[in-house]
Amino acid sequence: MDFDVSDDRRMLADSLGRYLSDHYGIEHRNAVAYDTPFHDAQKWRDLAELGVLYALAPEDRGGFGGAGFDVVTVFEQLGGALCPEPVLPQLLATRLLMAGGVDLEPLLSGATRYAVAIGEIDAPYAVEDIATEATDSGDGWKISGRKSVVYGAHAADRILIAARHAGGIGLFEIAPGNADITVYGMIDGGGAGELFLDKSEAVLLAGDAGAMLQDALDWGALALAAEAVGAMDTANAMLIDYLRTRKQFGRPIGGFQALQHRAVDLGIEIEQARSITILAASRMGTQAQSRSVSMAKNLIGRAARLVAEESIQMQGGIAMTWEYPASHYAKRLVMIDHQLGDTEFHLERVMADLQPAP
Amino acid sequence: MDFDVSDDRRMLADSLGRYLSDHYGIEHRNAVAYDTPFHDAQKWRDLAELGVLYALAPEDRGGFGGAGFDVVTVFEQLGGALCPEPVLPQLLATRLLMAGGVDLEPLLSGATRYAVAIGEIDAPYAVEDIATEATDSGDGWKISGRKSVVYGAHAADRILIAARHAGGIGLFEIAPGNADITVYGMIDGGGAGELFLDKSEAVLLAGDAGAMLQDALDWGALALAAEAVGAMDTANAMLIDYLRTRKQFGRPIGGFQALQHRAVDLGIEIEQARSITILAASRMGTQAQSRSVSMAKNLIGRAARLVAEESIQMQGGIAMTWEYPASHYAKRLVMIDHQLGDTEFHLERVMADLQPAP
Amino acid sequence: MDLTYSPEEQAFEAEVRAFLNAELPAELAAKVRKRRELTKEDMDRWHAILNAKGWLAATWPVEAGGTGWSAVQQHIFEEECCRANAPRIVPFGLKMLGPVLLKFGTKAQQEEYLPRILDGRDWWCQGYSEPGAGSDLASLKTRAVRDGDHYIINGQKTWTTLGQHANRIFCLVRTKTDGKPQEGISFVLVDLDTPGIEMRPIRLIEGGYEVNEVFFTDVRVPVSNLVGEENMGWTIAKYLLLHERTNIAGVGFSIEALEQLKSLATKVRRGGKRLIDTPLFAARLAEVEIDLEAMKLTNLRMLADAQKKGAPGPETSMLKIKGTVIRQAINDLARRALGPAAAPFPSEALDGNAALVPEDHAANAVSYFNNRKISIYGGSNEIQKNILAKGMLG
Amino acid sequence: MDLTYSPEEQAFEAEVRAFLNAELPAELAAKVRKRRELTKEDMDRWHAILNAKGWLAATWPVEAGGTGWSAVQQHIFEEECCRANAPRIVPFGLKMLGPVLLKFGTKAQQEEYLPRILDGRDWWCQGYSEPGAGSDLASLKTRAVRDGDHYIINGQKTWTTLGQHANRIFCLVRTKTDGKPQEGISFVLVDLDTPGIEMRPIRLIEGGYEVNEVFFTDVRVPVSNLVGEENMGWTIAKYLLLHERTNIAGVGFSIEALEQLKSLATKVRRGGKRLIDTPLFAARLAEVEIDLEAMKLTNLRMLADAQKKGAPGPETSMLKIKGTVIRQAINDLARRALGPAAAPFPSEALDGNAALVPEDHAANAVSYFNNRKISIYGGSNEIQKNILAKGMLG
Repeated sequence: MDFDVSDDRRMLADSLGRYLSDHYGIEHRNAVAYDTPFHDAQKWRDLAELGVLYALAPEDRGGFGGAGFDVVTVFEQLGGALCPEPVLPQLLATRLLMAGGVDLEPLLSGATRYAVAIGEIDAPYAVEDIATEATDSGDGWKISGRKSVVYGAHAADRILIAARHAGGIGLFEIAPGNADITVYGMIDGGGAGELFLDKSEAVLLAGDAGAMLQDALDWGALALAAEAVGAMDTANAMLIDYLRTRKQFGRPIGGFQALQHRAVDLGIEIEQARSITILAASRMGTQAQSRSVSMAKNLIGRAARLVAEESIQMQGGIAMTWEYPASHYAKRLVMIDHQLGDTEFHLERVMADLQPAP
Repeated sequence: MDFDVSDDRRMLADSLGRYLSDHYGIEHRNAVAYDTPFHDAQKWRDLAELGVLYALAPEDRGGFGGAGFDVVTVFEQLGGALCPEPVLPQLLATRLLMAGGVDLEPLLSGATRYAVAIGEIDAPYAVEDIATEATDSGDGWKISGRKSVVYGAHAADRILIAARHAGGIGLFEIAPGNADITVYGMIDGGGAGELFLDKSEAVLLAGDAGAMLQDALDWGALALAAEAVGAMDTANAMLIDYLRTRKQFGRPIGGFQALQHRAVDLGIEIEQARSITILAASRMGTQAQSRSVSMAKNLIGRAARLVAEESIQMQGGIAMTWEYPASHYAKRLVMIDHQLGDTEFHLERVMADLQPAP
Repeated sequence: MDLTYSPEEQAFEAEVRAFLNAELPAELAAKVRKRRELTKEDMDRWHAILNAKGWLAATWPVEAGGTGWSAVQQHIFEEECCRANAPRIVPFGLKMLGPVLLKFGTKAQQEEYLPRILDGRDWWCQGYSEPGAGSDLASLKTRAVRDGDHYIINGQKTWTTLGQHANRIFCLVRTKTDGKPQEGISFVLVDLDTPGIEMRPIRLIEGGYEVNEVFFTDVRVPVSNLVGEENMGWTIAKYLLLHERTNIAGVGFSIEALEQLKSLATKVRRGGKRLIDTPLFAARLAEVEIDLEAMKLTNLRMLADAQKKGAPGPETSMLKIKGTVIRQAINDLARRALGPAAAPFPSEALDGNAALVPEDHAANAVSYFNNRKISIYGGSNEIQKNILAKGMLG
Repeated sequence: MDLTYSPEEQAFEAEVRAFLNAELPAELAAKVRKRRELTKEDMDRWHAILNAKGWLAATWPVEAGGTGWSAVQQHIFEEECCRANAPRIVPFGLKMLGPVLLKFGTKAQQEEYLPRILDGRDWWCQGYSEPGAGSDLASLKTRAVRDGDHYIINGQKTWTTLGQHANRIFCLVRTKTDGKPQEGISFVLVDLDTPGIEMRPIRLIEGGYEVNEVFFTDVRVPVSNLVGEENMGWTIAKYLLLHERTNIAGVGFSIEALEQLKSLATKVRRGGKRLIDTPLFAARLAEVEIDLEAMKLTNLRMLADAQKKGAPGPETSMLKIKGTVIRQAINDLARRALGPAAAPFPSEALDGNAALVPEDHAANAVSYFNNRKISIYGGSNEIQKNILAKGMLG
C-alpha cells in the first residue's frame, strides 16, 4: 500500500494549482463564468500548454497520463479554483475517441474542443433511455431530436452525439453548424447549450456504442467527484478561517461548541469523500469501475450538499452574497449532483448489485 | 378550533396517570415486564376498574369513549409509565368484535382477555400477505399455519385470528387451548407468543374481514403512536433533568451548546409527534383514517428512534444500564416501530397516494 | 379537542378565497408561482388592492385602520394568500413598524405615519443588522449623537431588504456607549432623503437583488423621530421581533411549494416512469409531506396557545426552526427533480418551445439557493436553538 | 498511489487466513457469529491458541514475546479475525497494560507481569472511570494515601469490563489533591484478592452482564505496584488511550456485520419479495455499504499516516466517530430487517423448528442496544469532536 502521490502527478498538481491561483482567481473566474462566452480562450490555451489535456490520455495515445489518478489530479485542482473551462467534455471525448480509434492530438493540444451530447430532458442520466434518433437513408446519417444541457456546447468545434438507430445506440459526430444550438449560462458558472437536431448531418463513429458511452460517463463521474473534493477543500478552508476569525457575542464563533461539532462532521465527510474518490480512481479499467464510480458519485452528492448547506448556514448572511466566494463554491458543490447522475441515480446502480459474498 | 382536552378525558388521564405512578412505578414495572407471566393480574383488574377498557368503546356499544382522542388519552398514559399490560390487543379486539356485532361487555370489564393474531413471519404487517389457512370440510372450521409475535397471547382467554380461506381473508376465534402456543418475553418488556395451528378448531366471525382488520390495525397503530408520545415525554423529562443536574468538566452538561441544540431538536420532534398523533386521532372514522395513521406511525417511528438513541448518547453510560429507567424507555421507543407496521411500511402506504391536488 | 374551524371561521375562509379569486391579478399570481422577481409596481399594486378592501393591516386594531382579525383569521388569510400565489405583503411598515408605533409611538407619530403606510405613500425599510452584528444585535455600532434637537448618525446597516424601493428607514442606533450594551440603544425613524445616506445593493448568491447596505455619514435626524424613550430601543426591538414572528413557520409557503413539487413530479420522467412513481423520490416526498402535515398542526396548536396567553412565546422558535427546515427540504426536492435542467439560469432563450423544464419550475434552483436565507435571517436557527435551550435547560 | 497489499503482506494475509481456518474452533466462531455471550473458558481457549502460535501480543516487540508486526500486519490480522468470527482478544492485558509496562514499567514489573499476561495466568481489568468522572478523567476521586511502603486506596471505579473474570486491576488513583487535577493522578496495579475490594455487576440495557462497579475500602497496595513516577498517571493514561485506539474504527466488525445483514436480507421476505429487493431497505443498505467502503480506505490512509509519523494522531478521533456511526447504522438495519421478530429476547424456546428468525440473527436487537455503547465508551463521540475541533479551530 502506498498513499503517496507520484512525483509526476504532484508536479502537475502544483503547476496547475499555481497557474489557477495566479491567473484564475475568484474575481476573474466569476467574470468569466457568468457571462458569455462563459470561458476564457487565452486561459484555455494556457491550460492546454500546461498539459492538462494530455494528462487525460495514456502515453500510447499521445498523452502522458490517462489513469484514474491522473484525472483526479487535474480535476481536484480545477475544482479547488472553481475553474469554468470545459475540460470535462474533453475527458468524455477522449474516452470516446480512444475507443473509436480516432487521433487524439487535436483534442489533447487544446486546438479542437469537443462537446459530448448524451443526456435528454426525459433521459438526463441513463444512456438506455435516450430517444434521439439517427437514420441513414443512403445519403449519410441524419440525426433528429433534442440534447439537453450539453456542457461545453457553447465552445465546441465538434460535438459527439449518442443516438438511437435500428442497430442500437450509436456514437456520431457533428459540426456545431449542423445543429440549432441555444447557449446559456449556468447558475453555478460556465456555459452549456440545448441542441435541436432536425435531420442534422452526422458522421457515424461507432454503431454499438453502449459500452464506450458508459465508460466515458464513468470517467466523467470520477472527474466530477474529484472536482467536488477540490471544491470542498477550498470551501472548508474558508469556513474554518471564518470560524476562527469572525467574532460574535464577544468571541470567535468557532468557540461555540454546536458549530465546532458541525464543522467536525464536515471534516469527516470530506475525508470520506476523498477516500471514495481515491478508491474509484484505483478501480478505473477494472470490472469494479462502474460500481465504484457510482459509490463515489453517491457519497460525493451527499457530502457536497452537506458542505454547501452547512458552510452557508454557519457563515451566515455573508455566504448568501455574490461577493463572498463561499457562495459560488456552495452553488457548484450542490449542482455537481445534477451532472452525470445524481445521488439517487447512482444509489440505484449500487442497489442493483447488493448480493452478499458467496 | 379547540385544542383543549375535554374534562372527561382529562379526568381519565389524571386518574390513570396517578394510578400508574402510585402502583406501577418503574421497579414494579420491570419486575412484571421481564418475567413470566409478563403482566400483573391484580393490576389488570385495577386498570379495568378505572375504566381503561370501557374508554376504548363508544357508548352505544357499552363503553364510554371509543373516539380517537379516547384511545390517545389512554395510551399516552400507558406509554408514559411503560405499562406492559396487554391493553393494545383489547383495542384491536374491540374494533373487530364491534364490526362483528359481538357483545363487548366481557372484554370491556376486563374479565375476558383477547389476543389478536394477524402477523406472520413473512407477513408481519400487511394483511394481504398472510398465508395461514382456514378450511371447512363440513365439521366446522379448522385453521393451520403459524402466527408470529402475537402480543397478549401469553395472557389471552380468547384469540382472534385472521386466516385465508376460499372466499378471501376471514376472521376467526379460537380458544387458546386449541393452539400450540410458545410464550416468550420481549426485549422491551411484556409478553407475546407464537401460535402453531394445526387444524385447530375455530369459529368463523366474519368471512370477508379485510376491511375490519385494516380498521383494527389502524386503531392499533394510533394507540402505539400515542403510547410513543407518552413514553417520549417521560424519556425527555429524564434527559432534561439529567442535563440540568449532571456536571462534567465543572459545569452542568446542559451548558454545552452542542448538547443544547440536540436537546432542542428532540423537543421539536416530540411536538411534531404529538401533532401528527392528534391529527390522526381527529381523522379516525373518516376517509382519511388509514393515510393519517400511516403518517403518524411513520413520523413516530423516526422521532421515537431519535429520542431513544439521542437520550442514551447524551446521558452516556448510565443510560446503558438496566437500573436506570431511561434505558427501558429507549428500548420501548425503538421497538414500537416493530409493531403494526414500521417506518418504511407506513411510508410506502403514504407513497402510494401522493397525487397532487386536482 | 376540535381541529376544524368554527362556522364563522369557515365563512371567513370562503370570503377570503372569493376575494382572491376576484381581485388577485392573474399576472401577479403567475409571477409569484414562477418565482419571478416582482417589481415595485407589482408590489404597490397588490398593496393598493388590499388597502381598498381594508385587508392590509391584519395585525392592527380597527381604530388604526387595521382589520382587527383574530390570530386564527390572520392565519386563514395568510394561508389562502399563499395558496393563491398572492404577492407577499411587504412587511416593514405593516407588520414591523406599525405595531411598534401603536405600542411605543406618540400620538403625533401614529397620526403622521400610520395612514402613510396604509395608502402606500411611505415604503419603510429596516435598519437593524450591521456588518459586525448579525445575530448579535447588542453589539451594534451605528452611533447617534445628540446635537441640539437633532441626532447625528454615523455608521452602517446591512441586509436592508427592498431598501431600493423605500423612502424611509427605521433604525436601531447606539445613543450611549457606557453601561450594558443593550441599554444604550434607541429606535429612530429616518427619511432616506436626508443628506449623508447612501444605499448600495448587495447581490445575492443566486444573482438577485433584494437586500442593501445603508451608509450613514453625519446624517441629521430630528429628535422628534425617536420612538419611545432614548435608550429603550432594546425593548422595542424585542417587541418587534416577537411580532415579526407571526406566520414564522411559513406553513402557507410550504403548502404551496409542496403542491407545485407534486405537480412537477407527475410531469418529470425517469427511466420511463413519472418521477412521483420512483421509490426513492417518492419516499423523500412522502416524508416531507408527513412533516408538513404535522407542522400545520404544531403551528395551529401554538397559535391557539399564543391567543390564549395574549402573546407568542418562545415556542415560536420551534416554528421558525422546523418551518424553515421543511421549506428548505421542499426546495431541495424541487431542485433535484429537474436533474441537469435545474442548472441553467432562467432565461427567455429557454421559454416556450425551447423550455427545458415544465412551466413554473425554471427558477427551482434559484429558489433553493435564495431560500437558504430563511434559516439565517430574523434570528438564525442557531439563535433560536439557544433561546429554546435557555427555556428548557435554564 | 497503490491501494493493494505488497506481496509480503498478501502472503501474510494468506497465512492468517489458513491459520484461522485450521485453528479457530467452529463452536467459538458460531457463538461469535450468533452474538452469544462467550464464557471465560471460551475466551481463555482462544487466548491459549493464539499464544501457542505466538500471535497474541500484536503490538508488543518480539523481545517481549510480541509479534513485532507492522501496523498493516496488525490491521490484516484484525480484519481476518473479524471475518472469521474469531473471539475478540481480551484487550486489557495485551493492548492496554502491556504497552504501558513496556514504556513506563520497571524491569521487574515487566518481567513479573508480561509473561503472566501471555500465558493467561493474569486476567487484567481496567479501573479508570468513576461514577462522577466518565469522559472527564481529570475529576476522578478514588484516593491513594501513602502509608509507609503501601498506598491505602478508597473509592469506587465503574464500567469495569469483564472484571468478573479478572484477578488483577490497573487503576488511576488520586495521590495529590492540591494543584491541577491532572497532576495528582497515579497509575497503580492492584491484586483483586486484596482485602477491601468488592466487585458488583452492572446489568446492561439489553440484559447482559459485561461491566462492573469496583469498590475499594482501605485497600493496601505495595508502593512497588506503582507504574512510573507518583503523579504521572495522567501521562500514562493519555499514552494508553492512544494505544487503545488502534483498530478504533472497528472496520472489521462492520464488514462482518454488513455481510451478515446482506445475507439476512436475502432470506427475509416482505410482500412476497426478498427484503434486499425492496427499494427503501436496499437504499439504506447501499448507503451504508458505500460509507463503509469509504471508511475502509479512510482507515488505511490514516494507518499509513500513523505508520509514517510513528504514532496515531488526533485524526484517529475521526475513525472513532465515523466508525461507530457506520457500525451502529448496520446494527440498526439488522434490527429493522426482522420486523416484529426482532423483539423477543433470544431464547431456547425459539430455536430449531420454532425459530422466528434465520439462524444467527436472533440477537440482532440485543446487538443494536448493546452497541449503543461504542459511541460512548473510550471517549464519547462528543469528546472526540471536541478534540478534533481543538485541532481544526485552535
